[in-house]
Amino acid sequence: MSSINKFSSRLIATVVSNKRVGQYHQILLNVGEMVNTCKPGNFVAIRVGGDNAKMILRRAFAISRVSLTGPYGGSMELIVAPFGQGSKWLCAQAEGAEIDLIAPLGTAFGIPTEPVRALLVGGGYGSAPLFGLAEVLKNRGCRVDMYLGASTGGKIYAPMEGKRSVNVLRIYTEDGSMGERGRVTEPIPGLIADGLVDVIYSCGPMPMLRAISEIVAGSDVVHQCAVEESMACGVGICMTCVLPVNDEDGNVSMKRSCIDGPVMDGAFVAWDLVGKIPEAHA
Amino acid sequence: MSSINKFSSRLIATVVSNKRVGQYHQILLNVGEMVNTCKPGNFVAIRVGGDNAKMILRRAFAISRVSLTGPYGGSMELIVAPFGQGSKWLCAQAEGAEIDLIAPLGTAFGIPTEPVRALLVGGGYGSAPLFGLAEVLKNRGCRVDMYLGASTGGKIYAPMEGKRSVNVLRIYTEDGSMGERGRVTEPIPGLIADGLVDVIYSCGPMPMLRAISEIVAGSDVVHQCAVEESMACGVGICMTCVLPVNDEDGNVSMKRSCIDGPVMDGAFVAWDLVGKIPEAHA
Amino acid sequence: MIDLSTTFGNAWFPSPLFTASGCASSGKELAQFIDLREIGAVVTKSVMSKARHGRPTPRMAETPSGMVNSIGLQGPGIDAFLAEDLPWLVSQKARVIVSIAGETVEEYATLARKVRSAPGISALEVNISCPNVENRGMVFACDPEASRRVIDGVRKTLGGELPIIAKLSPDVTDLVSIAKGVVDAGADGLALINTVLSMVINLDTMRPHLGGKTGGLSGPAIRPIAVRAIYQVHEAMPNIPILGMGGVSTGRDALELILAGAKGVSVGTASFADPAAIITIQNELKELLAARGFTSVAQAVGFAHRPLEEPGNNS
Amino acid sequence: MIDLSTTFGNAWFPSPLFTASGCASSGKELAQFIDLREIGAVVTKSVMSKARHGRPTPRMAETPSGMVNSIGLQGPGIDAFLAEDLPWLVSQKARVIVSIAGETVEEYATLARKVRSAPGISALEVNISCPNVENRGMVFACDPEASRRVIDGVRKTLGGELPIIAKLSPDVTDLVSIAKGVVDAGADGLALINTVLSMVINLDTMRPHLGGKTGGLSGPAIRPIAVRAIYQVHEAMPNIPILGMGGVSTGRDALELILAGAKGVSVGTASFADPAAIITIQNELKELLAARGFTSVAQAVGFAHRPLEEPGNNS
Ligand SMILES: Cc1cc2nc3c(=O)[nH]c(=O)nc-3n(C[C@H](O)[C@H](O)[C@H](O)COP(=O)(O)OP(=O)(O)OC[C@H]3O[C@@H](n4cnc5c(N)ncnc54)[C@H](O)[C@@H]3O)c2cc1C
Ligand SMILES: Cc1cc2nc3c(=O)[nH]c(=O)nc-3n(C[C@H](O)[C@H](O)[C@H](O)COP(=O)(O)OP(=O)(O)OC[C@H]3O[C@@H](n4cnc5c(N)ncnc54)[C@H](O)[C@@H]3O)c2cc1C
Ligand SMILES: Cc1cc2nc3c(=O)[nH]c(=O)nc-3n(C[C@H](O)[C@H](O)[C@H](O)COP(=O)(O)O)c2cc1C
Ligand SMILES: Cc1cc2nc3c(=O)[nH]c(=O)nc-3n(C[C@H](O)[C@H](O)[C@H](O)COP(=O)(O)O)c2cc1C
Ligand code: FES
Ligand code: FES
Repeated sequence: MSSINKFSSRLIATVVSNKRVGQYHQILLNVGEMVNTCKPGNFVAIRVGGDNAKMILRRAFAISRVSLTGPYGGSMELIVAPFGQGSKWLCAQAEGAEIDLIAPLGTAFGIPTEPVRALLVGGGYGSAPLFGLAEVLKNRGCRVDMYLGASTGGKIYAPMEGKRSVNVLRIYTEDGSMGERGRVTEPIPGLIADGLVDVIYSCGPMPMLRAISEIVAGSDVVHQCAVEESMACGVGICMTCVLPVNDEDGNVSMKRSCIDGPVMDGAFVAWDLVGKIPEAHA
Repeated sequence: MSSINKFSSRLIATVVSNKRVGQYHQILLNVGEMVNTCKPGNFVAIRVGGDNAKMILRRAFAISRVSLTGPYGGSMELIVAPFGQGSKWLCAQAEGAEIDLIAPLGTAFGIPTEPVRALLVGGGYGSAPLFGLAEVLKNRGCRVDMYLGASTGGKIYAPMEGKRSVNVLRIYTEDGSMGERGRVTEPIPGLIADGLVDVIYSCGPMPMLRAISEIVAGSDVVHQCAVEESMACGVGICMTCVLPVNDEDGNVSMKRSCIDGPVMDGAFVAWDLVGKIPEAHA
Repeated sequence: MIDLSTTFGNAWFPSPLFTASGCASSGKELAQFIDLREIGAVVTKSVMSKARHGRPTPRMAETPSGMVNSIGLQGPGIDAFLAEDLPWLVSQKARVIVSIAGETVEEYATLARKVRSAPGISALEVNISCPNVENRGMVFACDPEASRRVIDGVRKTLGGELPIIAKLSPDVTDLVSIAKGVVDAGADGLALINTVLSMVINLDTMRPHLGGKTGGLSGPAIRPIAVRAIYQVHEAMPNIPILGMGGVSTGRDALELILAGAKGVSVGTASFADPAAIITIQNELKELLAARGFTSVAQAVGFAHRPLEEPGNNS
Repeated sequence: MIDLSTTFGNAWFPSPLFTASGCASSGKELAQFIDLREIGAVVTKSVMSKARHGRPTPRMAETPSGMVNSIGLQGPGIDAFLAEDLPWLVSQKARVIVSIAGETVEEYATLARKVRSAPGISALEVNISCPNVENRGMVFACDPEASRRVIDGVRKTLGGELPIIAKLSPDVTDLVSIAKGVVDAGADGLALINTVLSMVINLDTMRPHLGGKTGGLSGPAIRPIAVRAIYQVHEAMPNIPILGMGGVSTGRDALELILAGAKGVSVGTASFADPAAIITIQNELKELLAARGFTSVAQAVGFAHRPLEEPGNNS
């Protein structure tokens, strides 16, 4: 644990570009050397609202991709949904604006040492970190399938360039406005039954992560999910972002999703206890 | 009193230009029709810090000048010293920025019906509303002398175009870096003794206003001063901006400088009681 | 259509949005910006028996998302108020809640007697966040016994007609017991919360910034304290109407206080930033209620106290 | 050079800037961002005798210039703390103030006994803003008698060595009398202020947002309340060292608390926005003190209480 944020630092980054993509903003930040320490699954904590803001807490965003080279040196991409006052402020920042960020934070997706068959499941903007992950997996010789889901097509984030690293990309929307109608979790039991997947990597709303955990339970499939809990500090000092997690002995403890996560082993999360308190300690 | 802010309204104005002039910013705002109701001495209350600001109160600025015509229609000029967080924010607003303002507010300088010999005394950015006033007085056939003072030359605001409406312009700085060395109030007793002035209009720091009041006391010279007290609302509803003022019977009462001012008759202000409470009411 | 009307005791108001005492002077100044008939009521600046100069300046300091004020109840005194300010408000057809403040139990009763015979008043707000000169300057609202005696005196003097709304201070250990005490003594409703005792030190003079040294914190900064106070008191006495206030500057804020248990909402500091804020808030509230399927304000009052049905997939 | 050093009882610290309990976990996580030896002390998260899960999520809500939290003292329990967290801090050469919290007077004493024999602790902070299970869950710090008994028990168990800093809640009618009580009972210093009891209602669920319903307000929003509390208590007991806290996020804020009477300043919520905030604040404080002609922090402590000489031209 004490090595978790070893490489994190605070940086004033400039906005290289900010484009609307569907219902999201694709924001590219110039972060220089920092990209060398960013891994798929890590997140960034951003100060919002400017110097005189009444917002006092940073906002967390998954690092979608980093790129070492480019016209501006190392850059980091974020996919941001304009949701409340902080994310709307971020989405309104124009090219050249300065952004106060801390990164890379938290755990990263575990990368298998051998080529495996990986299924990447993303919900909404949860697809953001999956494209960077897909690239890494592909370079390791993995087979990479990606299933993305959302309520509607405007909430699917699937950039053209990202598709290069993916063998199969399937899209599901609940209203059928893009790809197939239905939930992204529906085809997974079949894949597992057919033995077509070794590891599932997921990122998206908590109910989706929970559903996948329940689907893989009992199978040999490993499930690495990136959870999303409300965070005050993002660096492990406030204890607001906790999730109930089982340890090897079956005891539940409240783990911080910012430093024991956001990537966690789905099999250990006590999904039924999220938002509740486990039985009192002995 | 109930007619004081009859013409005031709230408006989102755009910044036409923002130039540094010495230690101040000359900010031109596009306010349209509003200029028709603005008089020299009125002020404007501006919301600062943007949508997410932790600052909740407006800031008051004297309306320096208004112009009916121009490339953008009616415009209002402010002279702003970057002092604390609110005024610094305003000074940082670029052309095209939107400014939430309420104007015109408060009392205006009384304009004599006959041509008089007027002396306009400004301290620091206090000269701002005096140039607009000079124009009006000049059009009424008054003789207009203007004396401006500040600690140092960078704090003198005296634009070229403004000088046109003035017969004599003299500048005093305490460090002698511009104009004559000394205080702007020093020559006034001589002018009064020589019978060269009927009305003094003043705007600047409270000690300057007080000094002028003491100088004119006992003479026939009328002294209209624009006071500056810390204001929470600017429209008469909070009672924070009060000054002790004598009434005809010599009773002191606490008057609101936002609606019974900012322009007041210097002879009635109980200068020695400013910042204190008068004796309790009977 | 949303029914915005609300009641405090036998007083009816077409909207739950009121001005806050001390943040609208006596109404005239605000009338340059809004039509007073459109809002629920004007709550006047607390008036005392004699004219008062108030505290020395500076009287305010801005703080993060808030401000601290120390006005010291400057005002014309009850006689001038009843002779000039009240008739003007009545002539404008504004609904009026008169706020009174005193330094002794007797002064409150005297004020009540004078107000009693004045026409056009909907309710009386009794501001008991004032120093009690008979008890070492301890604020009435911080002393259960003194609070109770003030309200008892006012109730007895007033008779049964005019609703009494007792305005409480949050600066107490046990707000619910103070609230219960004043209700027992005859208050028909409660106003929550007055400002929070605070101080700002000026880093230039290195001394307390305000002329009165301490002052009261208001504005969005204190809203979470107000919500808690309203929730606690509504939980303890669900049938006592609460006039909520503290940091309301949007329709969302007003709704938050209503869900916590407020039947009416006063807008104070927000009017300093925008004298027409109360109208904007009223319009926003209407939309927010409609979006949540409410057809009246009354349905939303105290809604946050209802148990939440567990969603099926979360059991 | 500015002498930043300060003392609480017999404990010496090279800087007046401390972490705030619960806002630095046990120090390790913060050490990724700052050198713990550079600050005055690490005040640890309040530890109880047993391990605790704390309150259900959500545990926080952001509010204007503040946040409301309801963590519920999640932690490993005193034995694990002394076995793992404390030795690590000591190995880092950090100065450590251990914060303890209990549900009974007895639990506090038990904690004190365990801490007593642990090496490397500079002082004990006793967080009495906890519900007293023996008295209907009333918070110790809101009950003068219970506060006094907790400190008395801790003092007796601890012997005379380790300085005790009693951490008080602002949610009381008479802070000074509670402060006097705990000083009488043996506290060497006071920590002011803990968070202010608050609530946020979620407008989607229309229910209290936090899992624990109510929570504590912290951050810049409460700074004026903290300044007032520190000023009042320093005025009443100028010789009792105060560890001030509440909304400090810049050197100016720290100076404000020091002028009001704080000998040390804890940085809490500001560390969430920037884990290195405490270092920035420390550097800014140094410059602000120098600019005002102070050569030590000690000279500035309580400066706001000195009468202001009337300037000659204002008489
Ligand atoms: C590890 C992690 C990764 C994330 N990655 C992304 C991403 O790639 N793209 C993206 O658009 N969003 C992402 N989010 C969610 C994002 O942090 C929230 O949308 C954002 O905090 C909302 O802030 P706001 O000011 O717009 O909303 P407000 O409602 O004003 O926020 C108020 C407070 O609640 C918190 N909050 C509100 N919604 C959420 C949420 N969904 N999750 C966590 N905290 C929340 C905020 O952080 C803030 O403290 C991520 C969150 C986490 C924890
Ligand atoms: C009628 C009137 C006319 C004014 N005209 C001008 C002008 O033409 N040009 C100009 O540069 N300034 C003018 N001022 C002063 C200007 O309002 C302040 O400089 C400004 O409010 C400072 O705000 P801030 O946020 O920068 O400072 P901060 O110190 O952050 O302000 C904190 C609070 O104190 C108040 N405050 C601080 N300084 C002053 C001050 N000097 N006077 C009144 N309130 C103050 C602010 O309004 C705010 O509420 C005028 C003030 C008044 C009352
Ligand atoms: C400048 C000012 C003056 C006030 N005067 C009074 C008063 O005379 N009587 C009273 O009961 N409350 C008074 N208050 C308190 C407000 O009515 C209200 O309770 C408090 O400000 C919280 O609401 P807000 O955050 O919307 O301002 C005053 C508040 C302010 C800011
Ligand atoms: C998330 C969080 C957890 C806290 N936990 C504790 C605690 O365990 N013990 C304690 O005495 N105070 C605790 N506090 C209170 C702080 O130590 C401090 O008194 C308060 O937050 C005010 O300071 P601030 O505004 O700088 O945060 C906590 C505060 C926060 C925000
Ligand atoms: S967000 Fe603070 S501990 Fe995780
Ligand atoms: S500033 Fe509010 S009354 Fe003058």
